[in-house]
Amino acid sequence: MESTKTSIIPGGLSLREVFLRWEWLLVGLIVGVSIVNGRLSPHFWDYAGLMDAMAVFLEKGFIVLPVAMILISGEIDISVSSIVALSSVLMALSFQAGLPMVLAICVAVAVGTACGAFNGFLITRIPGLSSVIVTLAANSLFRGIAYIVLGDRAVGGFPRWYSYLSWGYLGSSSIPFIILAFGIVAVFFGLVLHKTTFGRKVYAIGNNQVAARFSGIPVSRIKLILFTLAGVMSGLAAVFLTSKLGSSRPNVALGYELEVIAIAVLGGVSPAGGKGGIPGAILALILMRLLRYGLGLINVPGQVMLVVIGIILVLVVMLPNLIGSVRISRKRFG
Amino acid sequence: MNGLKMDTYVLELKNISKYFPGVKALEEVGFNLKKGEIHALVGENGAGKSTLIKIITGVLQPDEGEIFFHGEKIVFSDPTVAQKNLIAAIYQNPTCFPHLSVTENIFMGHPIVEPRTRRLLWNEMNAEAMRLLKTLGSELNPGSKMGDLSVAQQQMVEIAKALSLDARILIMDEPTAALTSRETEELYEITRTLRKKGTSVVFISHRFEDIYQIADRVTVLRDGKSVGTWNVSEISEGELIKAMVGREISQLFPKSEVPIGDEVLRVEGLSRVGYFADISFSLHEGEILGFSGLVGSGRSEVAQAIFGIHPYDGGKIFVRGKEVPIDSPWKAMEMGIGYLPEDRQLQGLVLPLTITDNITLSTLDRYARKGWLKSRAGHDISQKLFSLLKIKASSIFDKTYSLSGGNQQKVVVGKLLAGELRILIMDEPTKGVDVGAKSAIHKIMSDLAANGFALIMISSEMPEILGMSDSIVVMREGRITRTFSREEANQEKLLTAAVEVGR
Amino acid sequence: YADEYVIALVVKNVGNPFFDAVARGGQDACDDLGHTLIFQGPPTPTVEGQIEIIENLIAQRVDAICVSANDYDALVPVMQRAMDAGILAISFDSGIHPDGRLLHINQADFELIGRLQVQAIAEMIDFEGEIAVLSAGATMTNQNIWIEWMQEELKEPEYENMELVTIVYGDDLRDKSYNEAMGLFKSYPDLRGIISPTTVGIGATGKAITDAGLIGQVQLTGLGLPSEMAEWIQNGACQAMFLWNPVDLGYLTTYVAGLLLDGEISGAVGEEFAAGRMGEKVVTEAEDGGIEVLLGPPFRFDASNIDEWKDVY
Amino acid sequence: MNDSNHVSSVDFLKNLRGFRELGLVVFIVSISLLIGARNPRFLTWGNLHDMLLDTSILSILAIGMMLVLVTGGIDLSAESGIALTGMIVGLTLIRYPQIPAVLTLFMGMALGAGFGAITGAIVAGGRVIPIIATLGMMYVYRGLTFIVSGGRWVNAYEMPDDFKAMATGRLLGFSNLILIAIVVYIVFTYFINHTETGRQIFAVGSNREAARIIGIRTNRIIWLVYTLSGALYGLAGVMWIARYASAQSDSASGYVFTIVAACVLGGVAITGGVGSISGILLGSITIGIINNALPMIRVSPFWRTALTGAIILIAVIVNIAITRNIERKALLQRKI
Ligand SMILES: Nc1ncnc2c1ncn2[C@@H]1O[C@H](COP(=O)(O)OP(=O)(O)OP(=O)(O)O)[C@@H](O)[C@H]1O
Ligand SMILES: Nc1ncnc2c1ncn2[C@@H]1O[C@H](COP(=O)(O)OP(=O)(O)OP(=O)(O)O)[C@@H](O)[C@H]1O
Ligand SMILES: [Mg+2]
Ligand SMILES: [Mg+2]
Repeated sequence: MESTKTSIIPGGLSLREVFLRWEWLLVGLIVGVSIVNGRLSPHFWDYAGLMDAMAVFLEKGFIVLPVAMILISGEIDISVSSIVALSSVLMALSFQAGLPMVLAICVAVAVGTACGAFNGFLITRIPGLSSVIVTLAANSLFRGIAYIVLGDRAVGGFPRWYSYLSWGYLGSSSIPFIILAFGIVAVFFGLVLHKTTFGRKVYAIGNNQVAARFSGIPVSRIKLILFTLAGVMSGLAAVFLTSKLGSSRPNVALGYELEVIAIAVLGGVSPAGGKGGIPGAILALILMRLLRYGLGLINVPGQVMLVVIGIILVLVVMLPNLIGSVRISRKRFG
Repeated sequence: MNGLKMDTYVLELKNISKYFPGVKALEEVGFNLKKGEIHALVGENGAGKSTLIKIITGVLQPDEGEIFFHGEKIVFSDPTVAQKNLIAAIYQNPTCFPHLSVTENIFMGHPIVEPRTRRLLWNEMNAEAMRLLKTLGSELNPGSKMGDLSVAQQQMVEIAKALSLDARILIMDEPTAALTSRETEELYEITRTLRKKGTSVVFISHRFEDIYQIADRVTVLRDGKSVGTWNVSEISEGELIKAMVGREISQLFPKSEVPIGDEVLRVEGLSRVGYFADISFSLHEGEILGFSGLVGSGRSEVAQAIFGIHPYDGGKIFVRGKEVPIDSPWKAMEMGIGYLPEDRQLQGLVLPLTITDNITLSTLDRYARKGWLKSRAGHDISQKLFSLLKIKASSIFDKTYSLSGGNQQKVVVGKLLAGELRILIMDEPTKGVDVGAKSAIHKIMSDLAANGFALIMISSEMPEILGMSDSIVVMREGRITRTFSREEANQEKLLTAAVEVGR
Repeated sequence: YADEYVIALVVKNVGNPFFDAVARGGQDACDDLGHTLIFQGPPTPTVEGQIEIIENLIAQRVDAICVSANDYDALVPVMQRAMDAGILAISFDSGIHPDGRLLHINQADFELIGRLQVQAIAEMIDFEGEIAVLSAGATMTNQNIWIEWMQEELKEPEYENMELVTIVYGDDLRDKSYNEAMGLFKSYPDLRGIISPTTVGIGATGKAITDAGLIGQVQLTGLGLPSEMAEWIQNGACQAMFLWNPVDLGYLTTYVAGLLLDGEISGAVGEEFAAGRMGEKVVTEAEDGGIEVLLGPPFRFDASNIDEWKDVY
Repeated sequence: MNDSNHVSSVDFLKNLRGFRELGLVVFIVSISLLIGARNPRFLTWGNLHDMLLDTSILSILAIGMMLVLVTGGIDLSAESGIALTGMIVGLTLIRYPQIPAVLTLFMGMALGAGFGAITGAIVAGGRVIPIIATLGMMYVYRGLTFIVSGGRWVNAYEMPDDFKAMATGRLLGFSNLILIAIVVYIVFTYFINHTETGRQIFAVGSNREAARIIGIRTNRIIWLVYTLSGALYGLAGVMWIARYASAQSDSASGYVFTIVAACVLGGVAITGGVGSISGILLGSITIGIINNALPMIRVSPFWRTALTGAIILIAVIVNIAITRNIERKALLQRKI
């Protein structure tokens, strides 16, 4: 059944081919889901509402980008949600302590950077320490620190303009500012991953870390950069999330880590490393949002929504395999 | 010859064709195997040898053609069918379980169990593994983790695995490529014993001494077609080469005499606990320094320490007279040191990437402006090396996993050459490479030396070491035992130094 | 009534019997008033999940959103957006800041509930000994206010022989709450009583007291569901605990929303109105500066009445 | 090989080296002593027993997760599998309280195996990346838990007494739950180390292509590990509701991270091929100690989360340092 692609070498299908095809599939699904949604709910094609709906979980999108890159390099980061929490809390505290909001925002990004660098440092400096366990532990550690510094309090009262980040629109249009911000960051990530030597090295590491090292690629340094980048983006996500919530608490962004990984993988990124790209991840983000939005508009109860999303998630990923096996058998018998 | 009618073959392949996207790997190939014969299969890199044996074992299915087993038609739909029919194979690229022990690697799939409860009998398996390895002249501990072994050692385990199957047909795809002469001799012995027991052996090799030492018949493949089958006694080496390549190749080791220049690399008392100790030598411009020794003698370890893969914990490295601390490959490359790794699949290539991506991998920054890749980055140099090394593929955009073993090796060589580094350490540079390409690589090495490059060549192939080196270092159990100049060295001296001297 | 309105009840999380009972009440009220009810909640109690749901409701242009908030502050911006879109914003059970709501339906006076639990535990342990609090999450609004009032109550002279030794958090996870309770027994060997103002916490503590063989030695009270607490009230692990009727809470919330939509009431402080089967209610000023409607005093469950209630909710 | 003494000492070190979790043992002992110094009750038999009791469910789940991780997959659906089987068994008990308690364990296993088989079929047959397949099924099973229960919980008073007694009862001084875990551990130790199929799981995880080539039916093995993981989370699901005397639709939310942490702490590599029973047992115990001990030493609850993370980090680092030390000693013994 697998006769055509088998070799002793555990290779795979061609990288570019696969993920290009995958992205087209996602585009198709997005169109399909939109059509179905439009049928089911009269509110779906409301342009402004659609834009707002897209903006709702875009702060997760900021984290999807670096996490996709980390997955492509063959590692994993499950501490991002806690980095968001800690950055948010420390930003709020520094604002409360009298720092101007702009500087407080810098604090958030700086805290995120520090957390990411901490992860990266441990993972690259202590051989034998895997990124799963480090970021798993860091997940508790960072959120724990957020609890220590803020306890059961909430801090808010930010200046009015700050809420613009998550709630504001571009001029008088109905395009939320956050979509623009995300767009810029996404383009940057896309270019870095797909158009620079850095990105090329990330793929090499993800496909074969040993060979990458033997080729003189500074594997540790690149991983350190990747984890730090995840920290930076988590800090940025904290800025937007806090703006959305209008206040900060240690328990924000709970459970983001799995969702973010799921979106990246749905976008074609292989958790085993070396495969996938930024466009796919972004398409997956849009697809997920549209699905949830559509189901929400027709008031599918939360518990049923879980089942539906679960099934769709599995089916979407299974789809190309099903198509593939149909094609192979047709080739054989036809 | 052995009481068998000439027309009944143990195995007969008729008109086998196999196509890969864009490649005709095999075209109407016929092949037959008699009971109790050793049948060599030869041909250039990419001729289709490995593909043919994968078809026999059921790893691949032919697109056309039929297979007869003891005169009856059979379909090897998956590897289990071949196994049930007692066909065992050693593949070109080790198909091992890196996380598991040597014993487990040997017995996975056919363990020794208690008949009733089917409980695994570990003691029996360990003892048997130890015995099998001993017959191969290896002292490997059956409890070692497979992933910790060198390629050559893994190759030994693969051979032991095939032997443990007690097969009636044994297929070996370049088993000797990484072995030194001592292990090779043991392998010959075993193969001959098997032949006596009536086992049929298919033996793929690029080394002619293998073929003339043990094979009864030889089949030549060229560009996916079979050229013919001969009794080994009836065909000369020159004729064989001509059948394979289509032309004659005169000089196998074209090392030209070049004046030895300044010292570029000096190693003093280098040691790494548990691996090697007290390694000292120096390397000059225009020199090819050969490293010889048995499998596991630590040559690769030393090379990798110099290249910054593993830290060393004693000794000094001087590059052009200046002591340099090398703790990572990219630092080594900054110092102008390049390394061609022995394990092409694990250390040399990023298999899912294309030939050009691999060739340019270590020099990426050269094809970029401030980190931004130029389009068509490095395609020129890849194309040049592609032609120079005669890599058999449709273009430089083929994925390297689809290449034959020898062609993968050529890509690794190309990658090293693309680096434009002045000190090259080549670990088994011609492993698995066919005669034509081998002489081409030797020519390149010789030219490099003539242009003032300095080369270290680790090789397990005695003629290569003797033919190419200006001087030869022999290692044994992590220490240098002797150093020979080109003139004083000969096979015997090297062998004794590898096993005896230093006690 | 002329118009039919869509009223959305957004709860902390679904799959929680308390909120299912709330939904039942909400449905009753809608039936009474002729409106439509949407019942929604995230699978896990997070604000982010609630924000997404509220955004979806805004897009659908529902007429009223009544939310039991997972965070007092964090829902304010999205609820303001709902109000900007002309949607009636109400909080119930667990409130949100007055900026983000028109009205809060308060199940019971915070002060009363806080003090009541201390009084109950004090009686059980004869006003003497160490007590501890096992709460839900450290950021839960309601629990924190109750605990503040408990501490206030404990300052009264009659409790001078009692000491609140610690507050621990079980995050409304059964295993964690159970472990925390067990940990309390071990780190405070002289512990006499536990107040657990959260349903999962009090249930897990009841089980822990039973398992540790401490029935009678360590007393338990707090806020729990009768169905869940029946076992532990019957076996004596918990002599008494409190709760209001969630069905009534859902009914009142939805009913008030319906009245406001219909224009029957305006929501001015002091306004009195008839709330269907709940009888007369009044709009009052809330502690946090907003306005609220109070459901009524909590109900006390003990061995004498638990059997009647355990199958109800 | 002429010096047999020398060889045996090398062998001894090699054996130690094989026991990669020695560092964890050292860590467990030292942290226990530290905590014991702060609260002497920690080291009493009663508390140690409680700690093992806490660990029993986690350690059973860790076995299933390890088998999946060894094949290079992951079973995120385990946590909602616990809730779903627990809920179904709980609801069944309301209907048929006469079912003997022991039978419920097997019922849980069968149900769980069924769910696991579905997940496994999706991964092996549908060739869906495990992380997505199991995340999808995690949502599905969680959603189904809500749906089958209609949002209600199964409460203590609705459960038969002998069922609840199963969790509290003791035999030979050990809690039944601990004994169940011990039985499971014995069975799986045998399965993993002494049966062909058990070893094939490792082979598939170490190199799937090679496993296929030597004739292992890799898809069947992959399907099997998810099914086994299912059977074990089914068992754990029943133990869970018996222990806490409550079946809730959000039981074990987020618990999968704890299970994975226990495995990875115990030396299981998520890239596949590596894992040992002794390792995950120690990993589970380490997590058990953290969960059990932190409530016992009077640290502020706000410090707990951070301490948990820090302790796990320290544990792995200590483990690595000690293992590396042993390896170095073994290297020094090598004759060069
Ligand atoms: N999986 C594959 N996909 C595409 N092409 C392949 C694949 N495997 C082999 N080929 C092609 O088939 C041809 C024959 O390869 P094969 O490995 O049989 O050569 P070989 O004779 O064993 O060479 P070598 O001596 O180098 O090992 C080569 O051109 C190779 O590129
Ligand atoms: N004394 C020893 N005991 C056990 N293992 C050893 C010893 N010395 C070296 N080894 C192991 O043997 C392996 C072979 O070392 P290395 O690859 O450097 O040898 P080599 O001379 O290049 O031989 P090969 O031809 O096998 O590559 C190393 O992985 C090392 O761990
Ligand atoms: Mg080959
Ligand atoms: Mg070597």
